[in-house]
Amino acid sequence: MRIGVFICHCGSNIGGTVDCARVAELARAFPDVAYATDLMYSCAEPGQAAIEAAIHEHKLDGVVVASCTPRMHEPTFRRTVERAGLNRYMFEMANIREHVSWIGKDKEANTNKAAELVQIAVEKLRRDKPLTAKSFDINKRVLIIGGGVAGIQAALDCADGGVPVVLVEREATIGGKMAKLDKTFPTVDCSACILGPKMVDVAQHPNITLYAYSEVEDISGYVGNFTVKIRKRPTYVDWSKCTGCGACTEKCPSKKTPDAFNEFTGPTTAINIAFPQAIPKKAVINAEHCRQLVKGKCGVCAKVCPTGAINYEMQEEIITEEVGCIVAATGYDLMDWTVYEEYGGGRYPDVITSLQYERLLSASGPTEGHILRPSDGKEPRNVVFIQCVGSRDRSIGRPYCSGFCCMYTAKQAVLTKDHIPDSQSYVFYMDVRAPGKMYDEFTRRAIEEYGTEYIRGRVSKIYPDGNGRLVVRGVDTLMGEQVEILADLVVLAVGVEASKGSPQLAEKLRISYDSYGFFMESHVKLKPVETNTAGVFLAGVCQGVKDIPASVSQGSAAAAKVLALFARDKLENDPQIAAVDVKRCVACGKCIRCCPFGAIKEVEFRGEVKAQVIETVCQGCGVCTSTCPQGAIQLAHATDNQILAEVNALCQC
Amino acid sequence: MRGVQLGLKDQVLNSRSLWMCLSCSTCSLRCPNDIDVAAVMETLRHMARKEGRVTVPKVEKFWFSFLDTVRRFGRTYEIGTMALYMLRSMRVFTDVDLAPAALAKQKLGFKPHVTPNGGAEAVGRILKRYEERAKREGVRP
Amino acid sequence: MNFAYYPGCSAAGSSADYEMSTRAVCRALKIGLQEIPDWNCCGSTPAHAVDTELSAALCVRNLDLAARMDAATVVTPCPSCLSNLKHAGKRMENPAFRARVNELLDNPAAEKLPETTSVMQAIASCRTAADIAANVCKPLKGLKIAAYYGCLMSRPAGLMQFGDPENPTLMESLLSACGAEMVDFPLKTECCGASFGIPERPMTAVNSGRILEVAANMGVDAVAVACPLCQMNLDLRQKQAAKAVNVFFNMPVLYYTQLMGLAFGFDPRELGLHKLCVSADPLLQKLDALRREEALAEAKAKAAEGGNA
Amino acid sequence: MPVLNGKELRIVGFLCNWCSYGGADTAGVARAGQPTDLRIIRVPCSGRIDPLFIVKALLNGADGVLVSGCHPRDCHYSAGNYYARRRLEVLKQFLPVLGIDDRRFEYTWVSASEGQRWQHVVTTFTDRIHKLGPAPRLEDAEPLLKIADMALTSLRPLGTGQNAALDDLKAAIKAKLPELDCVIGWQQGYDAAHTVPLFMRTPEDVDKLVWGPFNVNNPATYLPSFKGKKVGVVVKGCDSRSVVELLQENLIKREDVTIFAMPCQGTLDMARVNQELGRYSAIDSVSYDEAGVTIVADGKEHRFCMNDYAQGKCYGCTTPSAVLADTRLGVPEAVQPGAFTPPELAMLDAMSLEERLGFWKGQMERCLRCYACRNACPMCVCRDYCIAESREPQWMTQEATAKEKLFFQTIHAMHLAGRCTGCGECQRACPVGIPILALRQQIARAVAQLFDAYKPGLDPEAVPPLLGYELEEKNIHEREWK
Repeated sequence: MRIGVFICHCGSNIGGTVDCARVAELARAFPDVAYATDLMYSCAEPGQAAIEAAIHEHKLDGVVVASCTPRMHEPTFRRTVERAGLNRYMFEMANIREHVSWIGKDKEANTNKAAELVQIAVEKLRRDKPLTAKSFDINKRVLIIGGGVAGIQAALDCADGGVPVVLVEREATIGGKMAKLDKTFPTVDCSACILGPKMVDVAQHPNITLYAYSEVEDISGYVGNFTVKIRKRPTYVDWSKCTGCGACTEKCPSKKTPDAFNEFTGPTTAINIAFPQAIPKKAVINAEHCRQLVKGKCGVCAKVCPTGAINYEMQEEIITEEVGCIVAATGYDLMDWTVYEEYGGGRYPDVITSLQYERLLSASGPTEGHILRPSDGKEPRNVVFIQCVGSRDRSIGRPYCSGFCCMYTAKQAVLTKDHIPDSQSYVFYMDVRAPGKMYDEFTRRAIEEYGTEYIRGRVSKIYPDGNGRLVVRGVDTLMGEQVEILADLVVLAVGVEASKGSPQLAEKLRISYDSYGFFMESHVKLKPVETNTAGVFLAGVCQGVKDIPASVSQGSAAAAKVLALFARDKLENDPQIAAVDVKRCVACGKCIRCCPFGAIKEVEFRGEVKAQVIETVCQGCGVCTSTCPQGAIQLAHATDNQILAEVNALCQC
Repeated sequence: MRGVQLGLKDQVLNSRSLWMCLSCSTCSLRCPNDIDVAAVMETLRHMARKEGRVTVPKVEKFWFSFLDTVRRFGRTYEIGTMALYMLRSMRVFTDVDLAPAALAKQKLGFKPHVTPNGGAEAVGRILKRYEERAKREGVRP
Repeated sequence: MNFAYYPGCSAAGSSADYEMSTRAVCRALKIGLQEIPDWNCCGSTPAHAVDTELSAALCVRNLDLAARMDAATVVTPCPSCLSNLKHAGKRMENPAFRARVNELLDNPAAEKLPETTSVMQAIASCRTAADIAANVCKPLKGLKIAAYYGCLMSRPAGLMQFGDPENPTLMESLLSACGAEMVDFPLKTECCGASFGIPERPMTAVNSGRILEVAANMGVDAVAVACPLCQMNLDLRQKQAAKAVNVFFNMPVLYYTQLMGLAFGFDPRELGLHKLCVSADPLLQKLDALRREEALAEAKAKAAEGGNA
Repeated sequence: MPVLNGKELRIVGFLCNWCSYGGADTAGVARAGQPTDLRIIRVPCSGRIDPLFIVKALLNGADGVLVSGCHPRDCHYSAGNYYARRRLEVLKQFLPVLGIDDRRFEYTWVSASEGQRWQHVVTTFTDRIHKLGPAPRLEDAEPLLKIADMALTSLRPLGTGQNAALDDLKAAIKAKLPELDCVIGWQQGYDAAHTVPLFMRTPEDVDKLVWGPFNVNNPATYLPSFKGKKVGVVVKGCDSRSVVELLQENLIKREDVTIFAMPCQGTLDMARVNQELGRYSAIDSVSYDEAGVTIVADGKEHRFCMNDYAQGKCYGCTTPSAVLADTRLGVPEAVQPGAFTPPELAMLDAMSLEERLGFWKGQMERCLRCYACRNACPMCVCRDYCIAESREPQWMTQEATAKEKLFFQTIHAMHLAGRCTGCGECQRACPVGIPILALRQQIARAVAQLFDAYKPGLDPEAVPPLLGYELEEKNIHEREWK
């Protein structure tokens, strides 16, 4: 075997604390190494050209590159090696940057460690075998989870690209949090006006199948061939017949149903349509509050409904869809701010969240756009906005900034002045974050034109003064004094966390998530919409806090990834999968029992029972290889011998 | 806190707010970065007192009056504390308006309560050792 | 069930009524209080303001005595003593600190110092609401009470373990077990101005004034307190507080143990009610009036029942 | 190239590619300084790490081994780390019996975003290994040959089982014989004090059947080779557990096997009996009584009381009568299970780590590498493809060093994790009498502690613990990195 070893300087990143020339020199002495040199930038154009030239010149049949993490450039170098005519799996990498040069300054120890890492890479390469990928056909359909603005954008782009879309939305209507907003910053144009048309496009697009009021139950399979079980929750209304006329909502006797869409700012009826521009504009019955379903006697809506769409015996259905890849766009929820006992812990009716205030501002909200105090229904005169409630607060485990609260608070302050000209708004802030286009100018307008008083300081306590108003005690750090404001209404800019149920969904998607429930992208800077699981993409706040423009662009980005994936007819599978050595297998069945993907089955082979790997299902985890007592099943590119070679190289004392 | 961050030692140790602090630790409870502000204030007070920089002397005088009665009787003797405080701070009229009501309700007993079987002396020794150690370490008690 | 009892200096002087009512309530609930014979002052704010080791030395002497009485827990009514004793106990776990403190003491402190807890927590720990209700013979039904804990009782949260530092509810549960109607008092943990009544009176007056003002606005009959210093600032200094926020108050400020004592049927004098500056007599008259009405209503109901039985 | 300058020790790391390797990258990107000792081997998943890799490293000069995978529930392959958690915890509890300090091996979970946590893990683990210093090598260990005599206290009175219903058994076998290819039992061997396996095909064979303390062989060992044929087997309590274990791993079919069970009162430890008999030309007579056996060899009388000369496993036996049987003879005698440490294991527990290393050095030097222990083991089904003698994969070399032989014993023990019923055949078959059962007993103890007192061979439906997992392990908790 003739192996080429290339030690990369990576400029000074490696060269700074590792003597690359020395490592190359030591490498020449390793068995089967025919050529060893060091390069300034092996991943750059000249570097790769040098490797290809060396392969031809020295007739190499295996390459080891010692540079950065294989997680970043292994694919790059595999293509280089392939261009030079070698099998792309006759290649190994030694990580001498993140694991060596960047974590210590002791040049002698680093050089010695780098040499050893190169040695174990060479030992593994000497036992590598060429592998060829097999191709399998893909199911060119995409599942999009979450019908918020990011999901809608991704769905429209994919559908326009000719890919059939399955859009699953947990609530009764798509639109997500944006549909609940009255106006959007920085242009203060009406949220429903800019979102409505897109929602209608989704409803009318031939390529999009919409499952509203449904959740993803289970996902199995792998990129190109996902099988998804969707649970359609019972709406008790036959949507094929319902025309959305709303007759039932007027007549429904159960008027006290908590209205989740309006963030519980007002009651609604048990059967209702979330808001006028809802898509699908169909009625849904809230099972816990419908007298017919709870006590078994009422049936008013069934009598009133012109098309007889009401069906109390409706059961939930499980629908199975076959898709090729998945986009998660599940958005966010406001964190539970009642942990702040000092702000009343939810006991004071006039202390509300920003989303609730949006519903009060919205013409389709419970108060038809009039700002009224939840306690006594009067118009407030002093409105106090408090920023960073549950953001940038380590003491309750929410150290991150939620990104868009400063902007929507400025907008809400402007709208408050519009709705109630003689009102006075105060904003308690720590630092105003207005990074986008026309963002900071917008906050300046809120202060200068609309007279909003921005007070830099945290609010220490809110308490009722006994006769209906709220005393907000804080500090003005710029003045260095305590501040007390008698407020009629307090709006909290509540921090953001991933929407409820995100961790469970992440486990179904087999992607990792952080401690706040946000999904983990493949690379925070370079691959924000991809995940470590092939075929699963992200869009919107489910990946991290961001405002509407960023969510929309991520929707399009995810759609671009989907279209790129489906550009090819066939997908190549990863050849690093397990294979059974028929003669060694005694059919004890241990591998079949422990394979997480059920990718091994029993077959008849010359009258004897043997195990066999289903190539398209095997993901290459290797659990079977470490379970089989007689080593009959070996994971390609990570066989027992290859790993043992590395262990022996390190531990031969 | 900003002063401490910037290391403005003199400005911090000479500030009045050190002595106006009620040490009720509401600040530590509400700090979003989990800083024990109350402990910082307490330490600053100790540093200021040990370097003799007491910007509001009457507060310290009250403390010493309180501790003197504890040293003498093992337990506080309210009348004694008030008397010593008035002597030290020359603010003879403090709470005089409350005296009649307090006496009528037997809130202020004339007889000091002495810790029995040698307790008072033990407390006295504690405070004496504290002062000796403070002098040994060249620090104002 | 009995505890080592640390009364605190004010027990003999300014908060004698707190002492009398605490003992009465514990007697009624059969909770044994074994007073530490030669307990000494915990040093309160002045000691720990002067030096933490001095404050710890004073407190550890008491804990050491309690340890010698092999008491598992020391109980004290006053939050200031409670806070100092707990801090001392916690800091003594650090060997370097223990050595410095032992230098000040006659003899080194015992290895295992007993735990400290407040009387209120002790009652709650060994008696259920049912036990308390069982002892009630004159329910406080009809009385609107605001529970005021003061700032030291529940802070720092980790050490004091007194439930939610912002919104403790222990006094509410005890007094509602006695029939009182407890108001959700927002300023229950605001500081009353503590010992600054003497050196810096305006500060205490403003703080206490604000607390009394909100309580008055909520139309409560009395404020229940658990700390001698808060009681003094709210009751003895009520006129000064009134002047500071220029609102007239006539708000009785009782210890929660006095209210429980009343519910258990003790004579007001036994509970030291006569020692209050703002007299509690209107409160007592309202209570008797309520009870009389109730008795009347019951009699009428029985009569009506008797009529058609 | 074992170039290790003086400052470093040999620390080998096995990191899962998706999470922990990414976590090490994140630490590198953040320039989080770490000691340089660790060499990282990348594996696709922590589930891919065979515990034997770790033993191979520790026996061949590694001073410390660190394994890291994805946090439970985060695994890219959804369940790889659950299997790893069970296997690595069993390994960690097993190492001390070999004389390897279990603090030299640690496994943990680090996600790709936890750069700081990885820096803390590496620094803490490297400090710990430096405090422990270089690992003692098996080669330079002082062989310790003195074997303390094993304390033998039995959970139940042992006897010779002479009043067992042997004739009824013979009648039952003869009744079933026509429909069976053969029935396996014991017959007298070359003299009255030894038995050999008996394969009964004709009624005359059945008459040769014997029952008593000399029935030491485990007839279940032969069942896999009878696959496809109808076969009967006479079982003692421990043999029946081997049969159940074979059923559990579908190495035999339940309908092919007919089980005859008799209550057993204990079997003799033939190694110690022969040692006692010493050199003799012929056995004159063997007489049984309630408490033991009296053997007259060359005129010299030797008394073997069961309570002193039984096999180690019999003292702790809690299943004297078969766990599973078709025809059951005699009255099964109940045994109340008490806390019991098998004598071989108790002997090793009493030793310090250095003594154990020396002990195994001494024992392994006596090992002939004849593999009798493997061939006697009913659970060893790999037969010709055992990885001890293969080049694909090549776990061991054919050198006759103590290290390689001890490594084979670890392979056998780890392969038996959660499967070994403690029948003791491996130790009985060992020609030089090495107490290798202790290694299997240590694994069985660890499995029992970790998986709700799981004992192999009691329930054919049970899932062997190392082939399953729980999302939340009751007895395996993540160790804090202080």
